[in-house]
Amino acid sequence: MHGAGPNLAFWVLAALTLVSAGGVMVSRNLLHAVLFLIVSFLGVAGFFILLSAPFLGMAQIIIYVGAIAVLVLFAILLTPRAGRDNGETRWAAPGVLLSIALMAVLLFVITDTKWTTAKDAPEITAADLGQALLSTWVLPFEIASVLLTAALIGSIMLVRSPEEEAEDALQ
Amino acid sequence: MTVGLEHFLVVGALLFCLGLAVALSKRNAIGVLMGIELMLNAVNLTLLSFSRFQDTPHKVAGQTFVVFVITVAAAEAAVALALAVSVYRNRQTVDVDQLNLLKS
Amino acid sequence: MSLLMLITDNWYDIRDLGNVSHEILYQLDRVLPYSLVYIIAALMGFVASFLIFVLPSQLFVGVLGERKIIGRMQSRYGPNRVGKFGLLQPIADAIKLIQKEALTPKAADKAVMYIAPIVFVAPAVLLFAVVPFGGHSVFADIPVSIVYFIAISGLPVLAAFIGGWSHANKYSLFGSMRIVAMTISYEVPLVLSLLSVVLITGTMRLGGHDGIDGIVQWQRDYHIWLIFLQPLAFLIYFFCVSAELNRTPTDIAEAESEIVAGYLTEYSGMKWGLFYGMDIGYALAAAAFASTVFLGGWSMFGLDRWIPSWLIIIAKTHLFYFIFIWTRGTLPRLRIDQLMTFAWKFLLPLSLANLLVIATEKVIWNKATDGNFDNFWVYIFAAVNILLSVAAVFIWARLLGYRPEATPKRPRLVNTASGYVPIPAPSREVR
Amino acid sequence: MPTRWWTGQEMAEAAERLVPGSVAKSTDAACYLHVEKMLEAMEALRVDPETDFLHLTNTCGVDFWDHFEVVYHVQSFDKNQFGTLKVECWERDDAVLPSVTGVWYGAWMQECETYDLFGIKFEGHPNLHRILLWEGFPGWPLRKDFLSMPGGLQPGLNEFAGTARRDAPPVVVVE
Amino acid sequence: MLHLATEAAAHPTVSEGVLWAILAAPFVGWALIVLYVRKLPLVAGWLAAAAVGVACVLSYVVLFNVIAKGGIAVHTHEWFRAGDLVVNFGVRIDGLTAVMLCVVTSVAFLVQVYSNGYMKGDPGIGRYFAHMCLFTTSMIGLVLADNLFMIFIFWELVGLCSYLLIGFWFHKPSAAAAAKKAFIVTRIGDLGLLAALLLIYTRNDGNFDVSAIQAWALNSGTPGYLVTLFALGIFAGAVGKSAQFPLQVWLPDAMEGPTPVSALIHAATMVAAGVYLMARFFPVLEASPDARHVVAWIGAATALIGATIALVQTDFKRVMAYSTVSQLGLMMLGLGALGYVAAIFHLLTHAFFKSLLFLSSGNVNHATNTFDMRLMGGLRKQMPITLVTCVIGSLSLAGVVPLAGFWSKDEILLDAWRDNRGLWVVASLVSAMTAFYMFRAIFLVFFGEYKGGQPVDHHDEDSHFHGDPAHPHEAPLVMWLPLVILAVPAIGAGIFALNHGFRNLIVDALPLEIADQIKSESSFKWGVAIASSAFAAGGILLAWAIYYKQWFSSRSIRMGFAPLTNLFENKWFFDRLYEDFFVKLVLQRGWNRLLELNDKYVVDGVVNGSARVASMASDRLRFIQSGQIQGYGLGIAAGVVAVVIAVYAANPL
Amino acid sequence: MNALKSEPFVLNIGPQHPSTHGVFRVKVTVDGERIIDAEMVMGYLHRSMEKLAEERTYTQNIPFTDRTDYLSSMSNNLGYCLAVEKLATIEVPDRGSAIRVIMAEFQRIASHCMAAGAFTNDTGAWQTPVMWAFREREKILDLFEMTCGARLTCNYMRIGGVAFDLPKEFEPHARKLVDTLPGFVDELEGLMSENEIFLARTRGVAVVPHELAANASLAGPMLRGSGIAWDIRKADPYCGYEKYDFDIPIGYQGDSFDRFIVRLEEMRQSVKIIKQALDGLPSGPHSTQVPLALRPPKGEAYARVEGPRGELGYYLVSDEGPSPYRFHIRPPSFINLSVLKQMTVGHSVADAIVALGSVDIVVGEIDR
Repeated sequence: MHGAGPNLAFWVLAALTLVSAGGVMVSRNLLHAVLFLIVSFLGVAGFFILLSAPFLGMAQIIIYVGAIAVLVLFAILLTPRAGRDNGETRWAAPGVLLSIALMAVLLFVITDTKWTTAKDAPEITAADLGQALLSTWVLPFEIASVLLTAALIGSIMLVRSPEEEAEDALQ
Repeated sequence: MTVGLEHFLVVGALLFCLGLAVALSKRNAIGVLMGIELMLNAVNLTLLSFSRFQDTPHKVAGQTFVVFVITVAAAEAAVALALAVSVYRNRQTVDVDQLNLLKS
Repeated sequence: MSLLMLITDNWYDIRDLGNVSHEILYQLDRVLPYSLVYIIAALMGFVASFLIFVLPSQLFVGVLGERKIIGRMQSRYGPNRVGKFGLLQPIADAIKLIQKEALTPKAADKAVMYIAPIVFVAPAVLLFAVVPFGGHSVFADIPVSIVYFIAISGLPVLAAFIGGWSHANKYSLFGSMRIVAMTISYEVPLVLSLLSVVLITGTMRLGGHDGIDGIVQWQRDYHIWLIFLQPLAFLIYFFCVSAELNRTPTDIAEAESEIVAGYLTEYSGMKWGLFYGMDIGYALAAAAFASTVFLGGWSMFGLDRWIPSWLIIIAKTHLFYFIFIWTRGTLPRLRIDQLMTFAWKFLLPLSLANLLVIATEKVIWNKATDGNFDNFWVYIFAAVNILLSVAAVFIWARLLGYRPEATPKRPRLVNTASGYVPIPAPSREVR
Repeated sequence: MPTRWWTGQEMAEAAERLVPGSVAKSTDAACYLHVEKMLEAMEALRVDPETDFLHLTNTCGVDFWDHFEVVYHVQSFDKNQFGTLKVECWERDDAVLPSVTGVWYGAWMQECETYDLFGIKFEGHPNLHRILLWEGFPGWPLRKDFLSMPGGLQPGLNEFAGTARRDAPPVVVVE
Repeated sequence: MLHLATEAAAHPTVSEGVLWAILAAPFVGWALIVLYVRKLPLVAGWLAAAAVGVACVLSYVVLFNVIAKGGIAVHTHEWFRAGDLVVNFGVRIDGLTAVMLCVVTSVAFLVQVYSNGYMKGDPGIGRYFAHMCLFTTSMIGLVLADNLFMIFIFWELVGLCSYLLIGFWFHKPSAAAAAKKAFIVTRIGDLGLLAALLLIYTRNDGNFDVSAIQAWALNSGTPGYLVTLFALGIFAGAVGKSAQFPLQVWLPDAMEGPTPVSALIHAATMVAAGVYLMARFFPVLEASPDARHVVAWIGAATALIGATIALVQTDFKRVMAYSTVSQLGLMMLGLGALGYVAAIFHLLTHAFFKSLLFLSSGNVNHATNTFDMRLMGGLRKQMPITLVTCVIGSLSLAGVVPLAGFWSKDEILLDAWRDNRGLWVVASLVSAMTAFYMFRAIFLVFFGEYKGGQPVDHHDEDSHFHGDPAHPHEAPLVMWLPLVILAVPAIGAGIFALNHGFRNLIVDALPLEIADQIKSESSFKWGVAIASSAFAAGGILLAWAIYYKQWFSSRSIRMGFAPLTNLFENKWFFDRLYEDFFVKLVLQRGWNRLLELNDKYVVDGVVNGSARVASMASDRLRFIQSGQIQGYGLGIAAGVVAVVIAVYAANPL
Repeated sequence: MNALKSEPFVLNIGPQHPSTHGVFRVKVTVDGERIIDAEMVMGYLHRSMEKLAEERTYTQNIPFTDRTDYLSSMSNNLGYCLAVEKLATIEVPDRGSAIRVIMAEFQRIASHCMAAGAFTNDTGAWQTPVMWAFREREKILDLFEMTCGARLTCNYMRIGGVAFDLPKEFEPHARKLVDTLPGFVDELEGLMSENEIFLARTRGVAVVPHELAANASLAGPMLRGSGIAWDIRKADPYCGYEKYDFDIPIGYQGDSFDRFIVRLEEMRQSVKIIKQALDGLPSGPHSTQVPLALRPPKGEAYARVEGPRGELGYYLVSDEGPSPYRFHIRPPSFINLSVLKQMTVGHSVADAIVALGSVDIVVGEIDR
């Protein structure tokens, strides 16, 4: 990764991503947490572009920001009386401590390992990706699509209100 | 200082641990879900970093995995949020502290 | 003749602004470090596209032109007081908005309410980065421009949503819910219609020039605009994009006659102004995108050899924007369930069918020409597609219960006051 | 063919034919019904094919100092005829009449208005409330004695809406 | 070196397009019905009939081609390739396939026609025909498939359609429960099939082609235990689908579906799919004597259980259902006794006369609004056509001399005689019982006094019975015409046994070695034939004596054999066993119950203190099992950290 | 919006809402987007005209009638004058009646322009139809100004006739206008009735079946939209309406669209009447002399005209005094509102707006 531009981009993105992920942790208002989450997603998308995967970056924005974040917002709206509280549970302290421990371990592993790295970024276009998905990885691809369908149907069935179920039963 | 694989891995690790902390500590089920999404993102980042920096014959594999992870994340989010909404319908709360029917 | 001498692809050749910027950057590169030039290039592209295209169009087409044209449609003059022909009206508007007090409701989530306009504006600016104004003058010539466009144009919804949510107003909440529900629904056929474009052209780059594949370049190569090759995709794109942009007849999110102003109800002053201005910005971006993808972009059947390409695309964009103005001036608004039905029952099946047809054609094309694509088949496909589109729209509408002949449009006339007059059999269908 | 305007006597005849004993008296202008039998008679007048008064055109109250009259103008589309029914109410302090919303739904808002301005309560009305004035408005403005309010005040001048006693007795007649 | 039949010079010349068209016709019908004409009952019904009719006609084209040319033809294409897994998509046409195709499509066509009358007025009729079309598609696909993978896919599709059709009146709790039961029970068998599939995937280089599997099984290099495992695996699938012991419990309950469904699926086609599958992989069975014996004896058990339960049923349709179970058992018995031809032949004849019988029961129901034989009687005057066809079907099923059932059953008995006398005894007993219970049903339904049927319950919204059960009447033309048509093969299908044409036709589907061996066997033996006829006649006479002449009171016989009748009436307690033992006891209460018993009898008397220890331990366990995900997550994460640290501590880099 | 089913909550449409045509409030309870209850709150504009009128002479009361339904002041004047004339048995000269007819019909066209325009605006057509409708309405108001000096609250009719005779330039202008008006109606019809979106928004929305329409005392286009052929001008002619040839337009099922097209067609019929009235305009006095302090004999009178919104009735009781003893207006838009709940419940919020627009209310008349 050469040049000042990418380096600068990395540090900016890292700061953006991590700070907003921290924001998710500390913000008490659930809505604010979602906004931080979105910024964090955008930062990760920037990382993807930086890692020469622009298509995936765009997909990240479309799916995470355009779909998942909106879904989360919807879910918050649909659960009004549960409050917008994003407070901590009694597991908070051990959870955070454990996260720190895991972080330490991971950082140790990362720095301890001698990574062999290639200098040149592989040139992967969206066409290559599509080719791979539909030839080598076709079975996982199909399974993923089946999974999506199942999730779709499952979610619809889950959120049906009793009246709608009654209506369906009548038909 | 040139940014290399380690830097990306560190960011990924930090993001993962933040996500883990969120997932373990938040009371609101939707908050927990957000933590899980963060963790998934961190994993994606790590996968892509390896794909970008490691010298392997299967260059596309990393990106393919990311595609699958994104797909699964979308499915997971949809189902989880549907669950949260239907739990809310039944119990008027999504507080995971109170969702312990398993407990006798 | 001396004018023709200018056409040399040198820096002073105004047909392509890319020549100028390329020259400037080349000269700068000699004296400045690379990374600085990198940043300067980015800024330059941004400033240029903003100054040449976005801002003037926004002010004089979006604000002034729209009001004037709609005024004329409504048999009145439109703004004509500030400056000659009211030309300074947008500036007066802006000054008024800046001076106005920006009210914040007590119950509002203030931080979110302040952030929302900013979040709304940023993507609008980003969208123009990938619009090609000429063979070489693209600010960011990334290979997945179409996906970029789709991704970025999904962001303002979030801004509208949180903006509407933040000020704890029921009308705003209604607007927010409506805009999100509608955008999610219309994103699907929109992406599918663009997918068929990608399928037939085989590239996700918007621009391209001689030697680089791109959608505009494809249209130049085959001497046809994609609107003729894929009329159905164009129609679907138009409907979906006007739904996403909240333009009449689908402006249910700010439906002023129903929910006052939807998610904008509590915004005032420049915060409202940002939303208003950037609504126009999005519409312009969508128009530019449509011109690029479906109307040949900066190409004009060879005329782009003589006319500056950026003028061509600006003209096309404004022409397309005129359609937005036109619909806004004439059409009533649909209801949200009708819009949802339209998206899921009408546009989605049609866009899937379109995708299927295009895929079939691509296969036929591949087999028939053995990889050496030629124009003949493209024209055949264009003819077939136009016929098929008309037939598909018509048949599908009939299947969904569209019966214009079964709906009387004039009342019955009777000559005596005689109480209830039963409807003569056969009783008409009540939709 | 213009509308046939029924005189009170014709109306009384029809009402008496349909519901014997329902008519109190009749004048040229109108037919007066007994309060107890008014609903029955009205329903009969509405459904009878001869009278067919299915449209309650107008309802209003009139204050005659000692009693109220509630006027019902009814008409028939098919027969093209028009008649007037009246009911008298002699209780000023506690003016109560049965509501005709069960017979003609159209009386819904007009009875509210009559209640609002005259203080005549209509029993059986689904949602009798003050429709033009605010709840708690002191007095019933269209009564002829409206100005002689408690204290001899003209309401709304030195004691305005917000401070008006909500459950004060609505009117005291000074005669 | 093995010679496969495909290498022989002769092979069917019918074009591939015709085969795909057979598969596509009902599928197109399904799509059209689902998409467009769901709300138009008449159009949907005749569209379905037409779609299946097209497939039927084409099937006969294929059959005649195969008869003319003989041999095997395989048309295969690569479907997808994932890594080193290659899955093909193709059709295989040979004698067995052609015969099965004709059976499936003919019966399906007639049933579709019949359904147009039977289902008239049902609100879900569009859905019904769509499901029927889809079912026919999947059955045809199952028959045509040239590899195990495709077979598996269509197998599951068949199961799905069966589920949908049994649960067609899903608002009836019993129908919903029956559908679920059928689905779950057959799934248990399908696990075996899946195991067989995986076995082939790992042991035969992922080659799922039928020919390849047959060759693999016949190859002397293949370990015998693998072949046995494979055979048992596919037999497990067949046990599920063909309702063999011990999974036979779902089939009678499946009678909750509409009667034409029972006729098509649970008599003629789907349940026969198991037999078909075993026949398809007959070489495997041949290669593994152990598996073969298992198949034969399980078939015998099934036949016996089915027949005995059928003796005491009072529900006309359930008599048929248990009869089907028993006949399927007979077919399996035949296969296990190496009676390949006999089993397929019996499948063919059984398909015709059993669907005939089911449709007759539908007619009876149409007239009386019930299936309960105790409420019927004397219908012979009102329903002559149904009576005649029903008697023909019963005679055929009972194996009376010139009719089709005689010839096919006789071949099975012959094979059983050759293989194992025990099997022969069971089979003969079953055939006698068959004759008895069928004629018991006939006499109860059509003779004696009419007992009024089931009064129509007008408050029941599900009921759409039109006529008056007090005055039964003959069914309309669309409903009796299929019966008459079906009666023809039920009488005359035995003609195939008279020469070797049929035998050669379906034996040609096998690899050459086995084919030659089977062809050389004789198919008729006077002694066995006379014995079986005698058994049948005995059964019929007994039924005549008890239920027509009433020389003996059925009640006294019932009393006399009280333990047996009790056993039979409770279906050998299989349902009770599964419900109470497996589901309630083992799955729901088993573990707790075990602990409790343990506590009560072992621990309690010995050491009281250990009980306290246990309760304290359970308190601790309860703390861990708090039901909170985050607690679990914490545990998992802590475990990960611990493992990583441990690994690093153990081998530092 | 079924997916968004949430707790019901109350939404105020009005009193400061763009679509309530005045200060008027509908409290709707919505479940998601579906309305489950609607309650009307009115009275923000109440001026107690009925009480005030008891203190003023009969002639002094005419300006009040302008201000009830300010969009159709001519019709209101006419109704009131007819009532007084009936009470006091005053004859009106033929010319006066003809002028009254011309004015009332022009007023009807102007009012329907407003109604149709505002209704289309409620369906979301962004101002254009309103502006088009206003263009023609302005021309009619010009005629009024020419005749009596006022545009909106005309105060033109008098007891016994009209205030002034028509000016000379009135007739050519009126004829010119009458010739262009049908074309304008066609234009509006082409813009709206032929528009699929408009049809989709209004067809089947806010249906009032004819039984309900009759039972709920509806009048005017609301009644005719439900298929009931009832028009006071035909049923009980006044001012010589029996001399003119015109038709009653009636709708089919009583939905918003039916009411809209009935109004459009009524504009055409009004043009027809005006043409005939202009052609046969008699000469002679325009008014009967009536004493300023009119004291009608003791008694009561109910007179009614077909106003633009329906049957506009005046009920007067006289005690031989100089001012009416009881002065009651039968306000058509007030009574037409009584079915608003039936029209809106079960529909979405957007449909409620359409329903409200199709009633064509004037709040000045509702509150009086």
